Formats: sequence, structure tokens, C-alpha cells
Amino acid sequence: MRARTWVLVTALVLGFLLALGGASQALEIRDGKKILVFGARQPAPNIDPSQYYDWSTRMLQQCLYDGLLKYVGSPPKVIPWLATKWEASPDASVWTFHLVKNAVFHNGDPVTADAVRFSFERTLKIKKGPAWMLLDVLDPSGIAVVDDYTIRFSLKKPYAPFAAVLPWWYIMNPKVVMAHEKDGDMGQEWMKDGDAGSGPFSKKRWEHGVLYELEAVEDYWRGWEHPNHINGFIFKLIREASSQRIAIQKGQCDIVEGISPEDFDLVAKMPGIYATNDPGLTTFGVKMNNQKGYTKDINIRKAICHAFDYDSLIKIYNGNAVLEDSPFPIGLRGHVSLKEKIYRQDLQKAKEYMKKTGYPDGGFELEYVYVQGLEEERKIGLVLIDNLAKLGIKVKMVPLAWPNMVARASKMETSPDMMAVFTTPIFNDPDVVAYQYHKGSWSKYYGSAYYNNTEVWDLTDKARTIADFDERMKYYEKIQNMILDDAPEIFGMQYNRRWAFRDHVKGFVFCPMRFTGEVDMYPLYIEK
Amino acid sequence: MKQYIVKRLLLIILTLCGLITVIFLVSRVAPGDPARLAAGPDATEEMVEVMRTEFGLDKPLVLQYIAYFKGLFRGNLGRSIRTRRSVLDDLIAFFPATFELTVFSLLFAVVVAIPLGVLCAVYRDRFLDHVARVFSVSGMALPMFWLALMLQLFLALRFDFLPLGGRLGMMTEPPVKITHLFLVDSLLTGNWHAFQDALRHIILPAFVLSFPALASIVRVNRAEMLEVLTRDFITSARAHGISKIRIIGQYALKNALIPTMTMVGLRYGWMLGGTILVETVFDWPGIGLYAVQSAVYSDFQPIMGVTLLIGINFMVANLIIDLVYGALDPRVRYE
Amino acid sequence: MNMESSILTVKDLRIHFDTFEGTAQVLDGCSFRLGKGDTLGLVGETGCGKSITAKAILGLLPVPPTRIVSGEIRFHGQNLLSLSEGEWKRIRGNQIAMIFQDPMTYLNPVFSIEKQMVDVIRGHARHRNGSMSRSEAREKAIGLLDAAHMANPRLRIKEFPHEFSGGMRQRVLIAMALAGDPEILIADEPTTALDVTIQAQILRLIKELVERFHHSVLLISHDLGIVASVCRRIAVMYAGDIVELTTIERIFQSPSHPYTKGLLRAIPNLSSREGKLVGITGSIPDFIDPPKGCRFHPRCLHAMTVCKEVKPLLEEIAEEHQVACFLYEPSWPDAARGKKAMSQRP
Amino acid sequence: MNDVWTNLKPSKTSGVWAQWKEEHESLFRDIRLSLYLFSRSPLSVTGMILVGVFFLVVLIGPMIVPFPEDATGAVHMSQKLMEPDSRFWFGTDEMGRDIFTRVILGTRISLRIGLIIVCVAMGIGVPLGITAGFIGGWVNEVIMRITDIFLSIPGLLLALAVIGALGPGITNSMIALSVVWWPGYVRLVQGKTLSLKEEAFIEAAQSVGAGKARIIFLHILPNCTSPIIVKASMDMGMAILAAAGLGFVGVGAQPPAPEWGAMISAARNYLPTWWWYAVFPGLAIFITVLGFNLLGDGLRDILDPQSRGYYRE
Repeated sequence: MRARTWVLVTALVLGFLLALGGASQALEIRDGKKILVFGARQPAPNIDPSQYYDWSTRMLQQCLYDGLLKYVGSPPKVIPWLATKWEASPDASVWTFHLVKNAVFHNGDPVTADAVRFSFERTLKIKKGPAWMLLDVLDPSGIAVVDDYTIRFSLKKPYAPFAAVLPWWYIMNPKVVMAHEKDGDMGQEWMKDGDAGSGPFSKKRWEHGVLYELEAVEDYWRGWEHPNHINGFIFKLIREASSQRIAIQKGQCDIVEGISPEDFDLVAKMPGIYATNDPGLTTFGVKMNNQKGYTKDINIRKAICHAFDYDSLIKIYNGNAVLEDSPFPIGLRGHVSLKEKIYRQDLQKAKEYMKKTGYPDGGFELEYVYVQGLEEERKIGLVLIDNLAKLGIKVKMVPLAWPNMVARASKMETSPDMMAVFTTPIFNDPDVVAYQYHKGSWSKYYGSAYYNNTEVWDLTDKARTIADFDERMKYYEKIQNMILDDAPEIFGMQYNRRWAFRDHVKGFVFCPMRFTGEVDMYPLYIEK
Repeated sequence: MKQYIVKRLLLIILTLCGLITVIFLVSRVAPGDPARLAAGPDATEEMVEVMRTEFGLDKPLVLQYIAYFKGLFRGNLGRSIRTRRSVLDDLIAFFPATFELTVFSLLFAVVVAIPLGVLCAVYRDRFLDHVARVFSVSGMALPMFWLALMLQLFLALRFDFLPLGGRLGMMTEPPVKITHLFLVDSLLTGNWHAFQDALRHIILPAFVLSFPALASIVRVNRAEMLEVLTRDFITSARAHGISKIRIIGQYALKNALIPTMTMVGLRYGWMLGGTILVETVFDWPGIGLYAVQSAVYSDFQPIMGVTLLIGINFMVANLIIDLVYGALDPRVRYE
Repeated sequence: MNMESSILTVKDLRIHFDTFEGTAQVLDGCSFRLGKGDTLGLVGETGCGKSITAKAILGLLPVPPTRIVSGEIRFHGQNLLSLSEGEWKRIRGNQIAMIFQDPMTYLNPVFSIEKQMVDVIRGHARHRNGSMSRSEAREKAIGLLDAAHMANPRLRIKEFPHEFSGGMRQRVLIAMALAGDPEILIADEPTTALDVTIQAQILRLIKELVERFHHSVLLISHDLGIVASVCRRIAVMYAGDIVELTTIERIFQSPSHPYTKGLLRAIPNLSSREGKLVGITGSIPDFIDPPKGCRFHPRCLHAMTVCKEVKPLLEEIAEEHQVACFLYEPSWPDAARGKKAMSQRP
Repeated sequence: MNDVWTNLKPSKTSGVWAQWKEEHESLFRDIRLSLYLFSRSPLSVTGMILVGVFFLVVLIGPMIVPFPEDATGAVHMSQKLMEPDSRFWFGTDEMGRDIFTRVILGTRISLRIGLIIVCVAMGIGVPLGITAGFIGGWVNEVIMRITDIFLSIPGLLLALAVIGALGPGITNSMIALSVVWWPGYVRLVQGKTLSLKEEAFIEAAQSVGAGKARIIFLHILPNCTSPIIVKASMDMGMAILAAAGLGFVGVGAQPPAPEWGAMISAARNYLPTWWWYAVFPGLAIFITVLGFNLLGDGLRDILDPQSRGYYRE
């Protein structure tokens, strides 16, 4: 009797579950609108363009807001957006921009020079997010509204890359922002979830920790490139690589950003799915503390550079990466290939360098600090343990939460022996990378090497004041060579940026200036 | 009775204060520099300072401590550095999910475990009993997170009838927020589609979360039943010709339920802890997940918030259990 | 007393009790009869197997660990040991009811007296295949409590066991026992758990009720006095055997079995629950390997060689007087008797 | 039944020393009973065997594993994520390391975790518990209130908070778990001590003027051991489980240590295709914890019957 009841119960339960069983759908067509689903690992809890940016945040900002200029394509080009054209004074210190006349914010207000001034001022005053990019070259006082559709920036000092920065400074609607000001916070509280933009998409559903839904502004002032453009998309948080892979495989997502290299190769072969594979500008390097501990000794640094198995980097990415051949990323404006000079694994050389040090056969331990939970960095650390063991150097893996890592890097004394760092040039100009080796970058996470070469610094300072690029190139070639000779870090690789798409998603344009998972949703369209 | 509850509540508040102090002290051991994270990686020193003042991290520890309490009374739990939002807002956003999950799991566990426990006691050392015992012992040995992964692997992937994670399908409009518990709200608003979807999503996580609880409640209930069934009043009941069903289902069970209740209360707390793991696996947007992410980020205000909230929950739950005692056992008096 | 009039016959009942140390032979072939309106007292030290006998009669022994090895219990000629659980229910409370040792533990602590009594009463009603409403049952319960001399039952019936004194609870239990007005009332040490003054009241109550309702009574006690005050006949039990079976008068006039004599000598301190007789040296033997032959012989002053070998059986030594002791075997030594005795052993 | 039992026992007699004798007589009897019960419960025996195997593996692990270096940081990118076969019984992981090796050597870490946490917890909890129970009064109040604070939230959460502060790592997670584990022992021991204080033989001992220390060490402690042992054996399993949990959310043991929880969390990214990576470490945890739980169960049934089918944290 018992047995039977149990069988019955289980049967019922199973039946119930099956009854619940629902088919999982691909692209959602909701009352004729084409809504994409984008699977992302990282939330965007604060989308105020003046307060914060990271890849997920900026992806949404790019949808809700417009900048004066915009980065598109690979190699990245800066194209006019809210600005139609611009002029720079020969010494790169005064910049004038002419705005389009037909741009409107989501609430219908026109986008005017005032709005532009307000937006730049706001960011500079709040001193958060992108502020650092211009903080020491631009003062609010330096921003002049010439007429409704013309604005002029007079910089404190010449700054050649100025235009390259502007795509990341989004224009907000002063009326909307100030309408929500609370005790002089310039609307910071409200703008966390607010929408004061003129971008191609507007806010629809905001469920923090779950998803964000945006819908297309059908009469976007710049129009849409394709008649079948998407009518909106859901930015869905799927924190696990494996879950993302399943989501795309089952068609619960139309685009996913973060699945493991192994999985990318698998899904790429699946019917109904394609995966892009584009060389990125993000470099991986293991910064070594040039001024403290064992790694102060250039020979030890060179020994390490020669001991490291660079091919394993490629293997970790299943072949979807290229090794750096210079301190500057391949594909960045001003990069010079130093193939014959760059360090490659050569235990012989490595051992020779070790001989020149006080520790011919190692016998000491180095810290390898990396970001808690970053798969690739963890794997690379494991490779280091394996490789440096051959020099008798022990490696201690120290995963840290990002803030703690940044904190450690902020002081020369605490900056780790070796620190895994991914860096993406924030704008397409050699200065942005060169400056990482400048004293000015000390105490920044990308300056954690505390690279110390006054000559390089002077060259960098000089180069950024020259308007003519070919002239500047000479400096940067020199800089790249000098940095390489000092072996301040293990120059690693640039991994390929990959996304997996359901194949009805078309029109994706890759741009290496965008961060890791960031996709420009504007040009996407559906073809079924 | 009234004084009893008041006294208990006071005690709870006292404990909470202690809790806050402990966590606060712990939190300030943290090596990290929250302000720097808040400012963002590229921030200049100047920008970091802006953040530091904004988060009040520039003040000495004691002042921060006092400030925290002050804020507490104004319902201000500080701000999360990771999400850059007020912790209170985050908790309000995430707690209902956790609450729904734990309560659902607990109900499930109780409803299944108590009859099962009784059956095991009645059919002691018979097939069912052995099965249930093996199951209940292993129930407590199974790593929740692993069980979760395996279920995802085999149930959700192999046969496609249960969703992998989340609280609702992303295309399902969440029901009108009344209690913020999707299952309840969708029923209240008669939104059958949402209800079905919510149910489908909660089954796996709830099952995993309830598994250990189920196991231990079965054990306790079985043991209690066995013990009660040997008591004299059972013998006398039999001697007076009371039917077996009534003896087991009423005379014995009501006695056995008393200790079982304690375990239930205890388990509620453990479940709240378990959400840390389960929510991580099932991407369940609750405070467990919130806590983990905050911890990994050593973002402390949220951790304190969560600790506080769960502490309150746990203690109130136990208070309720103690009150349930009264209903079950006439001998209990509240002084 | 003759076979026909007896309604309950216990014959050669052997009960074993499995412990991890071995099998305890707690009842070793005990036999007695109970006639209509008869009142029999079962006396012996604590743990001589009295309660077990009682529980056996109601089929309340937990199986395992107890095993009824042999013998039969006949109620109106029907062997109770062959009954199914379902049939038992009809007997229990309806025909044979029991009053228990310790009123503290025999009432369910989490239910009101009302509920417990109502359940019992309606249960009986159902067995008499006529159902009864809660309110009716309640009225009857109140009546019974009243009969058991419970002060204002109508109020107190609502209360829970822990709100009653020991004596009161015993009254409740008695009332419950009467609920199905049974033919046989088994009272297992009904007063031991109570203090002396209450004891008297309860005994008086039982006597009164017996006279009123003409139950047959099996009163189990370690206290000769108590038994004497209620019963007409008495069976003395030692270590699972009935050693002497006779009327109250005779037991006091001419106690025959050495153990009985010991008991009488020991009366004063018998009620001290030490399970040890001052009148007799030594204490109850180990049930797991009991002494061969007469179980009493290790403590017996008159023990003969035969006692160590052969187990004596109950023999009529006078009208309504049976003793199990070789001292009263007229033609001893007699191999045949010995053999007969032997052949009786399993 | 009861009266039969009382008679199977030797009759009581009064007096301290006689009582002592009785204590011991019953002790032997208890031991006989224990062995009998234990051998009669298949589950307990299974537990015993599982734990035995566990310790065996801890001891001979390094001798039997095919690729010991894989547990200490060797990587073989060329053979990553290979299916289980005759060479790699459990397959290989994302760095081409032999999962079998790592699972086997993982036992050592788990054992260390379990032992340290339980020992520290006992080291803190037992003395506090006895002090609280024995001295009583405000001392008791203070200790128990503090204990309550720690028991007022789920252990895992508190541990998480502590780690959040100390930073991830196996040592820190052990510290964190010890911090949340001791209150259980305080509760247990304090309760036991209180009840023992009432016991006749303690009072007797006091009446004959035995010193506090003497009473604690000769009477109270020995009588607390059974429940402590039982809890400890249970906690071994639970501690291992908890540590694995922390490893899984990524704040526990760190690479290249072959800690099971951490292995599973790394393996997550390779589900479902490379299922074996996640499956085997999980099984290892399960079997180990199961062993300790069963053993604890068995022990409790025989050593500490009054605590019946379960114990409380």
C-alpha cells in the first residue's frame, strides 16, 4: 500500500512539473516590436554619465545619451555625432564645436550649446566617473557658449587628445536634471536611475539585480540606419558563464558577452548561432613593482619576462588572442611593432639574467595579485607558478577584491611584486598608454609598476603638447623602445573580443574603443 | 503573555545592538579602500577624497560608529559602494525575493517532512523507514551548491522544463507589487501566467534550499514520534480502545510536534544562511546574492544591512515558534 | 470455585522479554481464573511480573521485545491471544478496562480531560455500533467524573492533566475505565503513586464502584493490605510464578508458601518501593538465567535438594487453596511426581 | 516493562563510594550495550567505514596519486579538459591537471579544515560553557548573551562577513568559521553543566568538600564528553561542508590548493559540457561529510541517547 501511494505521489509531482514546463523563446516579438535580449554578467546600478562608467554602465549610457562625437568601427574612428564639425587651435588648446540643429532630448527639448556646457560643468564639478579625463586640462570657466549651436573649450594647457576623449562625455538635459536636484547634489540621487538623454533608446523597465529594459526612440533625431532596427532590448543579468552559454544555446538570449573561451568555440559551431572574434585593444600585463622588493632588480624582471610561457596565454584563450609585440597595444594609433625585441620564453636567457642577480637559483617568493573571480587571471597565475618554479622562484597567488587591489597599488610600499592588470585605452591616442608609464600614473592601478624613467616622462609630457601627429609619432616610437628595455612588466597579450549572437541578429559593428562586453546597440537590426 | 513578548523584543534589540557592534568592528578591519572603489579605477586622488567625505570614511572610527547608529534610527543603513545606492533601497529591492524563497522552502519542507517522519516512526525499520533515513542523513551531507548545480545540469538542461535561474522569465511582466512576493501577488491579481512562471522558477531553488531542512525535520519528527509512542498515555489510550489512526495522528503527533517546532525555527535561520549559496547558483535576486557580491567587494554597509535584517528575521521567527509552543503545549506558561 | 462461572482464564502463560543481554523469562507459566463478580488480588514484589500479566490480558505488551511464548488467555472461552488488533479494540475498555499505576503519566498532557474522555466514550459507542454526538459523550463523561467523586466536573472537565492533583487524575482514569462499563476491571497498582491519605480515598472509590457496577476485578499490588481491603481472593506471585492462590481469610490464617510467610512478616516496610524484602534475605533473582527448579529456593529457608532440581506446580492443598511448594507434596520423594513436574517444563 | 528493567540492574545502595562503584559498574554495562547497539546499526558501521577510508586516503594519498605535482601548481595546457579515461580517471581540468589526483589530495585540506575549526571551537566553547554553567550568576548571563549574539544570525553569513573583512583565503575562512562555530559548544556544555550541578553525586562530592577544580575535572568534564564527542564528529562534516561552501562562493581556499569547493566553483564555468570537473569533487565532499554524519549519529545513539534523533546547534 505504501509503495503504491509513493509511486502515485511522484507521478503527480512529475506530471505537475511537466504541466509547468514552458518552451523557452528566442527573440521576443511583443505586439509586433522586436525586443532583443542581451545577456550580461555585470549590472549597471548607476547610469548617471557624470558619476560612473564601466562597460555595462557605459553601454546603457551610450544607448540613452549622445556625445558630441562617437567612436565607431575597427580601427576606431571618431565620427561627428551631436557635433557636425570642430576646429582646434594649432597649439591644441582651444577647441570649437558646431552642433546639429535637429537633435532633441527624449522630452522634446532641443539639444543646445547650453546643455553641452551644463553637462561638462556637471561632470567637472561632481568630480566623479569620467571627470579625471579632463580634470587637469579643463575648468568650467573655460567652457564658452558662442551661440545656441556653437560651443568653445579653452583648455588650461594644450591637450592634443582632447577630441578623442569627448565620446565619453555624454550630454544631459539641464532642465530634467536640475528639476530633480536635492540639496545641491546636481540631481545625482535621481540620475542614478534617471534618463535625461537624447540617445536612440529610452528607459522602460528597471529591475535592479535582474534586468534593465530599454525601448527604441522611434523618431530618433538622427534616424535609424536600418528599417528592421530593433525596437528595444532587455539587458538581462546572467552572472554565470555557463548559464550565459545555455541561455544563448536555448535562445533565451540573442546576444551573450561572457562565456568561457572553450564555450565560444562550441557555440560558434551550433546551428542558429554565430560568434564574432575581433582583436581588441585591451592588453593584459603582469605589472612588477619596479621600486621595491626583488623585482626592483631589472635582471630579475628580465629573467621573469624570459621565463614566462607566452603561448599558454594564447592557449587560455583557445587561440583567440595575440601576443603584444610592444608596450603599446597593436591597433592603437601610434603603435610600433618591436617583434625582434619583445621578450619570449627562453629559459637559457632567463637563467643568465638570474646569474647577474644575488640569487642565481632563486629561492624567494613573489606575490601574484589578481582580481577575485577573474578566470583568466587566475589561470595565468597558475601558469606563473609553473614557469617561475623553474627559476626556483615561488609564486603566491593573492586574489583580491578589485578595491583592495587598487588600494594596494596606490602606495609604492604596498604595491605587489606582480599584479595582473587588464588595461583598455580609454581613447584612441598613444598618449593614453604612454601616460600609464608616467609618474602621473603612480598610485593608479595601471601605474602599479611605479615605473621610474624620467627620460620617458619628459618625452611623454612633450608629445602631448604637439598638435601634428606625425611629429608626435617620433616621440612615441622612442618611448616604446625605452619602456620595453626596462621590462617594467610582463607584456602579455591582447585577447579577442567575442560575442555570441543568434543569427537573426544583424548589423553588429565592432569597435575596440568600447570596453570588454560593451555593444553599440544602435546599428543592430533583425533579419528573419 | 504581553510582558513576555515585550521582554523578548527588548532582548532581540539588545542582541541586535551587540550584533551591529561585532560586525562593525569586524568590518573596519577591512584592508580595502572603499572610497577608491567608489571613485572608480581611473579616479584622481582628488576624486577619491570626494568619495571619502561622501561616505564619511574620513571621520574617526568612533564617530563612524555613532553615525551609523544615528542613521539607523533615521532608517538610513548607509550606502553600498558597489551599487552606489542606499542600502535600505537595495534591501527593499532584494529581500522579498529571499523571503519568498525561504518561506516557500520552509513550508515545502514542513509539509513533506512531518508526515514522512510520522510514517517512518510507524513503519519503523521497514522499507520506507530505511529509505527515508538514508535520504535524511545524506540530505544533510549534500553540498547545497553542488546539488543545485547537478539539478541544473540534469533537470534544467537535459529536460527543458524548469528554468535555470532567476525569479521570473525575462519576458514575464512581474505582477503588480502588493506584497512583493511574486507568488502571492500574482494570485491576488489573478495573473495566472505570472504565477505559473514564478512557480516554475522557484521550484528548483526551493527544493535545494529545503533539502537539508527536510532531512533534519524528518529525523526529529521520527525520533520524537518513536519516543512518544513508548509513553504511558499511549498505552492507556490503547487500553481504552482508541483507534490507531487517532492515537498516531493526534495523541502522539501533537506531543511530537513540540520539539519538532524548535527544529523548524532553527532551520528557518539556517535556510536564510543557505540562500547565500542557493541564490548564487540560481541567480536569485535576493539578499543572499547581494551579501556575497558585497563581501567579495568588501563593501561593508550592505553586509551590515543584510546581517541586521537576517538577524531580525531569525530572532522574530524563533519568537513566533515559542508562541506556537503555547498553542501546542498547555503546560507552557509565558513569564 | 468452578470452571463454568469463570469469565477470564489465564492458563500456563509464558512471556519472554528480549534484552541485549539475553532473554528474560519474566512470566514462566502462570495460571489463574477470574469468575463473575469475583475480585482477585495479584500480589508480589515490584517486578515479579504482575503488570506484565495485566498488560498481556489487554494485549498491550510491545512486541518485540516481549514474546508470548506459550499459554492462553480465555475470555468467555475465546482465546484473546489469537485476536487481531481490530478485535482487540472491541475488548479493550468495552469488556476489559484497566486502571493504571501512575496517573501522572497515563494522561495525555497536551489534550483536555474533556477531549480525552469524549474520544474514549465515542469510541466505545462506535464499537457498540451506535454512534454518539460530542455533547452526549460530554454529558456522559461529566456523569462518570461525578461518579468518581470529582468536585464540580462540569468546570474541571475543560482543564488539562497538569492542572489536576495525582488523586484527581486517578479519578479521571477510573472514570475513563468505567466509560465502557466493562465486565472486568484491571487495576494495576492504582494507588502506589499516590500519598497515603489519597490512597485510602481511591481504594474506597474502587470498592464502592465495584459493588455498584458488579465488575469482576483483578487488583494488582505489592501491598497485601490494599489487596485485602478490596479483594476476596488473592494470588501471590514470585519472579513470574504464582506460588500461592487462595482467599484473603486463609492467606492470613494459614499462609503456606515460605515466600507468602515472608511477605506477611514484611508487611510494615513493604510499601517502601525498594523492591527489596526485609522479611526475606536476598532479592528477586535474575530473570535471564533464573534459578533452576523453584525460583525461590535461593532465598528459601526450607529449601530441599529437590527444590534446586524440579519446579513445583500449584497443587490443591485445601478447599480454594493452591500452593506451589514441595513442602506440601505429601508423598515426596516420589519419582513419578518429580517426572510429572519435569514433563511440565518446556 | 520498567519494573523488569529496574530488576535487571543491581539494586541501589547509598553512600558516595558505593555510588562511585555503581557509576563504574554501569559504565561497563554501558560499554557492552554501546558495542551491541553500534554493531547492530548498519548506518553507523557504514559511517565508521567511510571515515576510516577517508583517513586512509589522507595517509596514503600522496603515494597512490598518479600526478602529485598537479596538486602543487603544475599546469599542462596541452591536455586541458580531457574526458575521464584510463589515464585520468576523473578527467582533467581547465589547466590540464588530473582531477583524480586533486580530489584525493583534497582530503588533506578538508581534514585540516575540519580538525582546526572543531578544535578551536571546542577550545573556546567548552571552557566558556563550563564557566558559565558552573559559576552561574552574572558571569553566566554575560557569556550566554554574547553567545546569543553569535547565534542570532546564520553561521555562514557571519563567516562571510568576517571573511569580507579579513579577505579571502583558506586560513581566513577557517578563522571565520571557528568564530561562528564556538557558540554551539558553549550552549551544549553550559546546559549539560547546569543539569549536572543538580545531580546527586556532584552534590555528594561537594558535601565531602571536593574542590571546584576537582569537581569540574573529575565529575563535570567526563560527563560532558559524550555529547561533545558526538557534536564534534557531526561538526567535522558540517565544518568541511561550510568551508567548501565558502570555497564555492570564491572566498575560501585559493589556487592552486585542491580544495573541493573551490574546484567546483572553477568547474561551474565548464558545465554542462565538461561535467566531470564539477561532479567528482562534489561526490568527494558528499561522501566525506556523509561518513562523519553517520558516525556522529551512531555515536550519539550509543553515547548520548537522551539527545535522541538530532542535536541542536
